[in-house]
Amino acid sequence: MKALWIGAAGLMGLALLPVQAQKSSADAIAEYRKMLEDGNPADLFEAKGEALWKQKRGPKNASLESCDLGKGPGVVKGAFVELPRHFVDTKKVQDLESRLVTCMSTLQGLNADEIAKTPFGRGEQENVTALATYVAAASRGLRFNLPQAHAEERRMYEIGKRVFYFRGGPYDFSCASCHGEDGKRIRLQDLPNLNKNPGDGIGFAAWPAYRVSNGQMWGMQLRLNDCYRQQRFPYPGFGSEATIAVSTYMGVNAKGAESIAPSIKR
Amino acid sequence: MQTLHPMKILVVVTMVLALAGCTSLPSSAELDQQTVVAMKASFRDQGIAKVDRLNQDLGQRACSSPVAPGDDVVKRIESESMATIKWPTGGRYLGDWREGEKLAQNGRGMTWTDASAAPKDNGANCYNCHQIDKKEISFGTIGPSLWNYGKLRGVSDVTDAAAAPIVQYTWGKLWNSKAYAACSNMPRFGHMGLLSEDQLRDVMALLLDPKSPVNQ
Amino acid sequence: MAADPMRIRAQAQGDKAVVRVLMSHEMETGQRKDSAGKTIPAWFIQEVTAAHNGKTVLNAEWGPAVSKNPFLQFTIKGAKAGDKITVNWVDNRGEKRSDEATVT
Amino acid sequence: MVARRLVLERCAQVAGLLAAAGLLPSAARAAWPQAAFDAKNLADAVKALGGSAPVESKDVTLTGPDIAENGAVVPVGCACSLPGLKRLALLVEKNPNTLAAVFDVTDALEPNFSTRVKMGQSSNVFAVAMLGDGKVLYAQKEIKVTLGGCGG
Repeated sequence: MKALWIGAAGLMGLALLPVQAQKSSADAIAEYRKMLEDGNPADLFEAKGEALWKQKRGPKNASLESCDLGKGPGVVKGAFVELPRHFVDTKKVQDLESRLVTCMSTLQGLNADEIAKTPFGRGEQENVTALATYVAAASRGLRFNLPQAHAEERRMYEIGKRVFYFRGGPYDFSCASCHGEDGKRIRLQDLPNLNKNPGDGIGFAAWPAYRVSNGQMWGMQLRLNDCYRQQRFPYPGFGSEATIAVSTYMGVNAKGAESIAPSIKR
Repeated sequence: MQTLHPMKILVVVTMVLALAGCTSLPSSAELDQQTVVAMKASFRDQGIAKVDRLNQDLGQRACSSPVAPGDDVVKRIESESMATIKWPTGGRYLGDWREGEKLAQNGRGMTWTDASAAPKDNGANCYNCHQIDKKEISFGTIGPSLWNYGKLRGVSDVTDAAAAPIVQYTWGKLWNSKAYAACSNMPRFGHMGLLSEDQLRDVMALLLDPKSPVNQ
Repeated sequence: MAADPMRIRAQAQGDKAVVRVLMSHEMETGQRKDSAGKTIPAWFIQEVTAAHNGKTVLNAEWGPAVSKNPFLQFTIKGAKAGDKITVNWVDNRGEKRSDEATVT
Repeated sequence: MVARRLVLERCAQVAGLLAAAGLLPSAARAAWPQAAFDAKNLADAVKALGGSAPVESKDVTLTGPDIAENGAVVPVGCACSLPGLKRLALLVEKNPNTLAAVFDVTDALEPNFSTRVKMGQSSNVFAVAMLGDGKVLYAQKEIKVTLGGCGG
């Protein structure tokens, strides 16, 4: 039991709380979340990402300062709330993280396939997350407005919608099983309805986020990866078409939502 | 001033549209097909979670849309699901509600980080979606509240013939929820081999045993 | 690898300054086991000190129960905009980190 | 228990001697109160910090949520405005080791500190104020830790 000291908090029913606590529990949780907002450890990752963005690295000893995230080379502010989008150079719709890997490959000479294969939180993947945190933070307070002018962007939205509703696995779950209706929750966690704009700073507009439960910084790729794990699906590849399609679906639906990323989450 | 030939204008306009990506979308059926291809290409085996989990059966495929399937498909899914229900050996429906509560609390099992897919390593995940014992305030709301499940349905003695329909329905719902609602959000605990007969009996007891805290 | 920098925010409020610090540290308890069942050794910040324009104002001792990537808030009397705030930590492996911020 | 405490205190003394002799890494300084951080309850931790038996008091303030959504990060704060205050400490009753953090109070600081602690389970949390005259006062609050997520 001792060995699980911290892990146990996330794994087991720790306390059967008295019935009278029920009415105020939502308020108490809100109070707890409020207390954590001031001093979000995501700031540490944002600072690290900023340093990485400006640092000359890789075989080409270059910084990422000329990386085109969709608004022109080097433009960071505002890029996050328009991703995923289509890029002419790669002829693909890319999300923030896969686009960062493209820049790390083209500008710095790092191996994109190697990075995609690296587990989350290790090596260059850790850097991708920090960079994504930095780029997202530069759009804090801006509203999502993904471009849909390109046919490929519209096609990815349509694929994403189908991916969102795709049921499978031993539990018959799809994304929609949990995120397809208003006002639902798992345990005490509110589930945003991702078929529409779920509100400012909710759902797509809240990631990357610092995860309190494990002290890790998670980008949208890892957020989706763990959703699929809990959906009891096989393992989605980093930057795979399904993950970018479903991100496009959520991002377009979130049009008008204010980004609070990087946020802090349970 | 040079005038442009209408044909030249058309060519230019087409090129501009193509450059801007203003081409038409594939048909809905083509998009369905492309989605299946994208899913297969995007996922890989990890631990016990193999890509064959993406091979959809009739119900999974028919319920993968915001639009509910047609009545005929619904009827077919429900009748085929009903036929899969394995009724408990010896007609014993109830186990130990204490074990049932533990299973209801346990949200683990069947992910790629779980070592084994055996029922003994799986939880029943109930509190993720349902209120059950009111003492547990951390419950989900995807499914209905199950507080007083047996009591509200007048089950005071599970061996009583009057209780048989609700006892059987509950077993069937746990075994294969799709027998009663084709696109139910609830996993098919018996049919998919998630829980053993004994584990299902324990969950049954949590819901139906008059002594269970759920029915106080 | 050297620890990542701290994030220090020091804001003047009347005749004092509120200092909020985030530190990058695992704060491993020594009670957890890895996937192979081996105990992960304790690794945590033990001492935190802070100085206001070079004069030490804070001494704190921490155990492994302080959360990962620790947060600390304290208030310095008589600090004003432009003053230098230095925060230092030392962990149980002897690793150290020192960062500075200016009161705004 | 008594024997164990003695051993721990002796270990701390030995560690102190080693540190003084320069035999330990610089981090393991005598200043870090090993015995206090090894203590299993409030009374033992306070004793190891050199304090007398703690008395509950309204002059000590403990801030924290009623319910923590996750035990890995529980925001807590301690404050006390009594004259002669020397130290403030935060403790979690049901953690394997009760003491979480100790803050020395100087004239240059407001006697008010906030941090975040881990809680393995729902528990009483204590804020302890140690005064110059040897008195030790404390405030307590029960903080509940809930289970979240899919539990998987």
